Amino acid sequence: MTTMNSNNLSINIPPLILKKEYFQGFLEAIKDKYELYIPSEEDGVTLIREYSSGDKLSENYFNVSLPIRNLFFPQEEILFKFSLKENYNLEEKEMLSRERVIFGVRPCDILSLSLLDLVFESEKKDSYYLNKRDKSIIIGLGCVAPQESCFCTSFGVEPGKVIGADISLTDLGENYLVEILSLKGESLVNYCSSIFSKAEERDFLRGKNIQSKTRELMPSRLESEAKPLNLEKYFESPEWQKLAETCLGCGICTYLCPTCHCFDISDKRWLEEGQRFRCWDSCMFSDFTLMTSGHNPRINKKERVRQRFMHKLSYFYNRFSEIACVGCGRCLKYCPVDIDITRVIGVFKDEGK
Amino acid sequence: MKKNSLSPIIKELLKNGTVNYFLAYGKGSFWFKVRPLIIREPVELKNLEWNRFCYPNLTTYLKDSSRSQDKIGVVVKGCDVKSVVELIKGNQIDRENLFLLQVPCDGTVDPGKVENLVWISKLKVTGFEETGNGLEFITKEGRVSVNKEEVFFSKCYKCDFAPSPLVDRYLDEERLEKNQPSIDNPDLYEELRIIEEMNPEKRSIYWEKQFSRCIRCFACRNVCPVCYCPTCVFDQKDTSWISKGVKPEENNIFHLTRALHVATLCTGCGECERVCPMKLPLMELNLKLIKEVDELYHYKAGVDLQSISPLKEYGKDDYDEFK
Amino acid sequence: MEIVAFLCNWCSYAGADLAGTSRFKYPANIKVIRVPCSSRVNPTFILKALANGADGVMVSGCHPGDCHYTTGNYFTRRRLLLMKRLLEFTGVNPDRVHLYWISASEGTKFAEAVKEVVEKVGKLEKNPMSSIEGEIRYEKK
Amino acid sequence: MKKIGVFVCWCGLNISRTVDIERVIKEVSRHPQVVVSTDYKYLCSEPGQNLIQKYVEENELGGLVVAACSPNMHELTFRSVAQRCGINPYLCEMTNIREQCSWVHDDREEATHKAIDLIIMTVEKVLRSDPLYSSTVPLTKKALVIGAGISGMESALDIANAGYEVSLVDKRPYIGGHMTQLSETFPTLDCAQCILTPKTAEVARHPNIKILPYSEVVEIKGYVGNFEAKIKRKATYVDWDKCTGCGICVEKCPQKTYSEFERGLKERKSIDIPFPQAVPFKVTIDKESCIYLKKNKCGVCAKICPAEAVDFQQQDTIIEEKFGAIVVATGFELLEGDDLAEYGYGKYKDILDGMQFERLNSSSGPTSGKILRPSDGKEPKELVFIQCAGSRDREKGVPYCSRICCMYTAKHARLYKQKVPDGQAYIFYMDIRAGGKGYEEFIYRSVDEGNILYLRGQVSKVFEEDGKLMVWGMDTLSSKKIEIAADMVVLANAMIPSQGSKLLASILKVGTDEHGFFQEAHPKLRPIESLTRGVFLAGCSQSPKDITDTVAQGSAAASKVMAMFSNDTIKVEPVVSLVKKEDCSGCFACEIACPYGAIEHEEYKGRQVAFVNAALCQGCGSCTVACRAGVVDLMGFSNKQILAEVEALLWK
Amino acid sequence: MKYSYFPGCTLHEQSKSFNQSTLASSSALGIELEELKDWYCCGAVFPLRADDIMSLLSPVRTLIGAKKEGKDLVTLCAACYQVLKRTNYLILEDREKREKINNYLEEDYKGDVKVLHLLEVLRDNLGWLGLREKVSHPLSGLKVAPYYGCLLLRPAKEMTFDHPENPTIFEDFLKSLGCDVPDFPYKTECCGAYLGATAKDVVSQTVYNILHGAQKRKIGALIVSCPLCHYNLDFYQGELMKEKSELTPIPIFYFTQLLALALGLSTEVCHFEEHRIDPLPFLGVIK
Repeated sequence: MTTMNSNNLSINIPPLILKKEYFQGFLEAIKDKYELYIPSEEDGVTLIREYSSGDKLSENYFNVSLPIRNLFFPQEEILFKFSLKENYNLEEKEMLSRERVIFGVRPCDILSLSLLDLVFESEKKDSYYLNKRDKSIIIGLGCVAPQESCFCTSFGVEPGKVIGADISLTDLGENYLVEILSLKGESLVNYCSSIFSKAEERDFLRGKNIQSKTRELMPSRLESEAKPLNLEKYFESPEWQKLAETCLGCGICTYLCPTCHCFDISDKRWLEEGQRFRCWDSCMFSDFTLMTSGHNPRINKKERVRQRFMHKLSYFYNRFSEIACVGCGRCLKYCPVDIDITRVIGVFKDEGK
Repeated sequence: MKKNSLSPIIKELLKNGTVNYFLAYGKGSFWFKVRPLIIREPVELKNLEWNRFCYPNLTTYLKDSSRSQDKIGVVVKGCDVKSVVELIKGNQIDRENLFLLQVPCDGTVDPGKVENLVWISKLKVTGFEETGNGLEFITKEGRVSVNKEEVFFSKCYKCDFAPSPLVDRYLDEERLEKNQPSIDNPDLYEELRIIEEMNPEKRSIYWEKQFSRCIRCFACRNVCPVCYCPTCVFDQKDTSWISKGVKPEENNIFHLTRALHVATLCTGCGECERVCPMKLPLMELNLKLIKEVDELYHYKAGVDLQSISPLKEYGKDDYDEFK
Repeated sequence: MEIVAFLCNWCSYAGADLAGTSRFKYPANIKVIRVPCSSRVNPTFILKALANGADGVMVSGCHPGDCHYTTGNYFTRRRLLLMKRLLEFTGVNPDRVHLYWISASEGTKFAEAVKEVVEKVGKLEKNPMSSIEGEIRYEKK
Repeated sequence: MKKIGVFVCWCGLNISRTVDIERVIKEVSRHPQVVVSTDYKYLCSEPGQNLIQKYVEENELGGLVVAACSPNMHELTFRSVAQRCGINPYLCEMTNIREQCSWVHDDREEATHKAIDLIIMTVEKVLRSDPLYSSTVPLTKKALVIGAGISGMESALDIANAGYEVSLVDKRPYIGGHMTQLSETFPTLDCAQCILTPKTAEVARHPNIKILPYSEVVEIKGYVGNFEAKIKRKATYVDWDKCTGCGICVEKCPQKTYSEFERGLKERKSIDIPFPQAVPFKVTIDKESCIYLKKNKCGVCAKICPAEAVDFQQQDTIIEEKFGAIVVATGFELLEGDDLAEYGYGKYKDILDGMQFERLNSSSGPTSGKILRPSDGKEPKELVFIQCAGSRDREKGVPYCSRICCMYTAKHARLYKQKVPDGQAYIFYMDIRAGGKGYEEFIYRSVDEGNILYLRGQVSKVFEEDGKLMVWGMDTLSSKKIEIAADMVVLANAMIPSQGSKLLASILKVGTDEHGFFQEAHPKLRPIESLTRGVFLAGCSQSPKDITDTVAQGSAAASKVMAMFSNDTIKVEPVVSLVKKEDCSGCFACEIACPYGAIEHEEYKGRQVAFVNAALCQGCGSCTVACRAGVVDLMGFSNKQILAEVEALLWK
Repeated sequence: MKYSYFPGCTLHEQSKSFNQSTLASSSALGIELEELKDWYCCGAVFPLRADDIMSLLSPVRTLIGAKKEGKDLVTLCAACYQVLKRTNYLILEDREKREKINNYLEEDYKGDVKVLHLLEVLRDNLGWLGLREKVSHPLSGLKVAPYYGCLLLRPAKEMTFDHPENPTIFEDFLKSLGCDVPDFPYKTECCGAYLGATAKDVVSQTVYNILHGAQKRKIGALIVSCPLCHYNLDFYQGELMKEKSELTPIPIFYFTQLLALALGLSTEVCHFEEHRIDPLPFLGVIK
């Protein structure tokens, strides 16, 4: 898969060690040069928030409640301002100029970015998204404690091992093992090289060991690799009704999904000034497909639930040869009525393409 | 345990056509979750579940059921019955098409609290067992036992269960009186005090923070048994009650309006707060209004079918602080 | 400072007119929205106004018992009382929202009420979401 | 989107003095939907209206905003202009930049900004206005008159003479009201009975009038043009069709009881005809005192009645009828009780109220017209009249002036002097209010010829001492404390609404003022109408007045009814609530909030949903807030209109 | 029934009779009157000047004292009763004054003490029937009339004690003691009040009217609740006796004195020696 920073060519910095005692200093140092985001806890909710001096990295977090996609594809985003005065001029929204560092991204979420890249890069390039991607340095942090709800391994993710980020961190307990995965990563490390020390051979091995250990801790929600499913022929299956009848039609599964990317566009206008913005939308909402005529092709929960799974497991694959799921498990953990994507995959699993 | 005594009853009711289908709890994907189960065929009873984690309020599925002529059976806890009362008052259910089967409940467990006690993902909990006055979580590293009062939903401490004439059938009558956690005269509005005592500035900061987290997934609304409007104001396309853009200040329009809309209907089942993925303390809003309504108009929702919501009535010599 | 006023058509709006015909002066911050009865005022209108940056909201209806529609303002009284309690609870200063009973003959009372509201709201720090003042909104010529 | 035309009025200098109109029209023109933004000196003038018409035609405007005076002033004017231009009147809104802007602000800058804001708000509103069309409903050309006093009878006669049917209800067993109790009337001193009886007779025999004595209205449903009334006929225990009014039963009846008609100055029989000229001339049994009805003994009347009219089994009956209009003429009562304690009213026999004194004077009264003390039957030589007994009293009693006391007290004194020439009459008064044709003259004649002693001041206390009534008072002109040992005292008790009018008001869903008098729609311009369409007010039910005004108002009310009946249908305002039934949850919160019972149920897709009866709806909008989902909305003040106004004002 | 009790200066000095007969009879009725620990002069007259804050401080202090003891406050002296009750009313109704006053005080007072007259306690808590039952020596045959004076009743809005023009509480009281109670129109007339100090002739006139009115109605005695009324009617009666031969002595009682007698308590508590017009001949009827 292609990612913005897949230029892994010739990185000649060996693995490093970041002592946890220096960790805060490390964050401070980054903050001086970059916009910095870290997972922090507030009112019992762990989210990636902009770092301000003294903020602590959320302890014992397994992953952030909201996927990081909203750093690249925010829930509400102004696209441009316009004016209806004689010369109808558009005022482009200015792009990020300053680089930013996003710390502590889990492997599953990193994978989700590569899926979003497919959407926002292919055919029409989405400058808003790409600009943010381009300006972001991602520091991945391997999992040590997978959740009940995790099943990323089914999508080829090594929960302990960071792939596709710019820098990989592995928690060795008293310190982190730091591996540089891209030039961007390299530049960041060079910027504050003094904080790191060289990793000994045994640190490195221990790191590798922990990375692979994590896999063993994984629950086996899906015994094997998730295969793309040929659901089309099951379009009329009664299973959908069964699945949907307890669905509340809320947006949790879609808004918490790292790979969902549907949005709506609308305008605000005052006198002759105005602006156009886009914001997340959810296929689980009844008005998602409501047309001006009043017609609504997906009038019932059944159609909506079916659409969501079909899209993730089938339609998306047809377009990008990828399943639009990374096994982060948010949807099944947070679904108020326990609608479980792994169950769906289970139901239709024999229908491989 | 109880689920065994539950299924024959449901089976019977399905067989003799008392109900067309039954709303109950089924095995969930996790040990700390149950899944709402709609039983049409006796075979589906195999998934039937009844345990400490049957916190969901199934009556939310009764919203608008008056449109269908189905006869519906529901497994209810004491607190769920209150929602039924409000749904009947709101003409959302035909009493005749309803069969309430009440299961004795002396408290449900809040997985969130469990999570805080034993950091689940660390010592992989595989399941749990009831012990005398507590729960034991079975983990790879051994058993962790907790006192159940520590992990109950706060609403359970305040449980004011009283047998209701609406209930058609009680599962083991004699356990009725044991139907409450052993906490006498609990402080109903405990949670409020902390906030009420803050100074206004702190309070507004507190709420700004909370509201700013809202992602407008509308789970709080959709799960609420008394949010039974076919089309919510906030789903109306032609009227701009709130803009689609997610701004904190507009979030607070949504949440405050919602609190006012369920005022005098909210029975405090706590589902809105339970399902919120961003952990907004929504019950604090509802509870505040429950308190005010109680103090100003001496009214509590869900108690009986007769009394009328004070917002639908008026009093000529109401308390009046306005000039 | 922007203050939105919802006036019931029969008492308070007429009262405001009377204030006008009697030339009682009051601050210009108040912008009136005419409604048939105070019971037409949906609490969400008020939330909307505050969220969109109104520094204060004033609602006024007939005196309880004198409602043109006999009972409307009794409902208003309950609805707005609960709402004020809720607002206060969420840290909104209760002085941002005011409910008055002003009859068609109380022009003076209306003028006084407006002054009072403006004064009270003036004491609060500006509504964080408050809009830009008029002079900036309309470029001077 | 509609094209909007904004028209700003100078109102001469009234607006232009403080509002920079040129600036306003420039700013407003920035609104993309505003295609016309212009001004004129007097828009309400003929040329002003033509100007609007011209612009509408040239620019095919879809909506109008007229920034001028208060809509209460000219909304109608400009909406009819809109109509003339072929624009639905409800797509024309006014912005009030006079009463609520230029007249109340001094700072030109501020006033101008405000004007701009207000206009933009209105523009945004009109952009979301829908054309509304007033509908019509059929009406029942039959009137219900409640209260058969002089005003009620007058209304009934006028309406009946115009050829419409009238039902005339009175709670008493006879018609004529208080006037039947009066002796002579001021200022002409002609005999009340003589001028009244022809009327009562005419009413009784009028083919279009159905009189319902001894009856009460217990329920009113429906709305203007189509009221559905339930009227209770109280049991008289006598079959009036048989009763000939021979009066034998009255003679024979052994049970005496309090006589309301004589105000306790004389007892009456349990079965009785209140007075000789009573219409209808039938007997009624008072069930409170009748021995048979209480103890099941006696029953003499039944035995001796030649017509066998007495029927103890008789029950109250309910008549249900439809009416198009209602006239309320429920009259007045006199203030009694503790509020008059200092006058010893009700404590000493020889202290009478005005109405009792009328009975004393009446030739058919208890003393057949002689002035005698109830206590010992002696002729009072010293007689003190006290005006404003309870009236114009801010502490207790009532704060208002009862309007007729000055006149009838003077009349009383005159009558007294005629009958007891050697007697002395004193009148304590606060002021003399004799506003009326020939009234002032009447007073002066009383003072001059009648040598009646007028004392300006109030009485502090009346009490019995040595067989006399000691009246302590003050003469504020000579500022002397006055002590009169009187033989009789007559109070001019305050007039209050007749008992039960509060209840009736709630049945009719019309308002009452703080004193319980029925509330007129506008104190000056609509004194005859109540705030509920189709319900009109006459006589003392609305405020204290004398016979002249009462009769006048009775006729006025009648003419309103006739005006209504002259059409075959009634126009219904389109500013009413509307239900989006597909979104209605059927919780019917709206139903309870509606003060007019306008919310009805209808079946929609297998469930009950709300439906607004446009004829009943008065457009208050209370239901729109009761409805959480905003499914009930008020036309002309819709949610989206109001929200748009709010947003317009606060746009960042 | 426990109450705080504010006797006021007169009851401590001049009118022991009032004080002791009260204490004795109320304890006999099971009404516990606990004298306030620290009480101040009530101020004697309720200040009518708008800006007079100072004279209100001492009654308010007393009320604060009562507040601390947390019981309703009972008084007898019509003057004390009026001042305390009106002060309370003012504090309750007049926000501005309240703040002003509180500025001068150590602690804030919100007007939440209930000020009662013993008669109200008898009426509302014991009830006339209750009283009647407790009467062991009914005063039947005694023709006694009440004399209310002005302080108890006016201004009615603030005092809410009884109907200002047509009060009956004293009559009910007397009836339950067994007296026969004739109509007495002079019962609310002015006794002359403080004019006794400056214009004796006025007082003797008013007092004469009252007594003469009573005599005409064959009234044997009057009861009062106001030491000043008592003084005027009793002392000036003595004076009047000297020149007005037509007057027959009409003893003036504090209502609690008759109460004490009716309850069969010893006459000591009544301190008849304080009276100028000797009540014994009148009482002889029952002795």
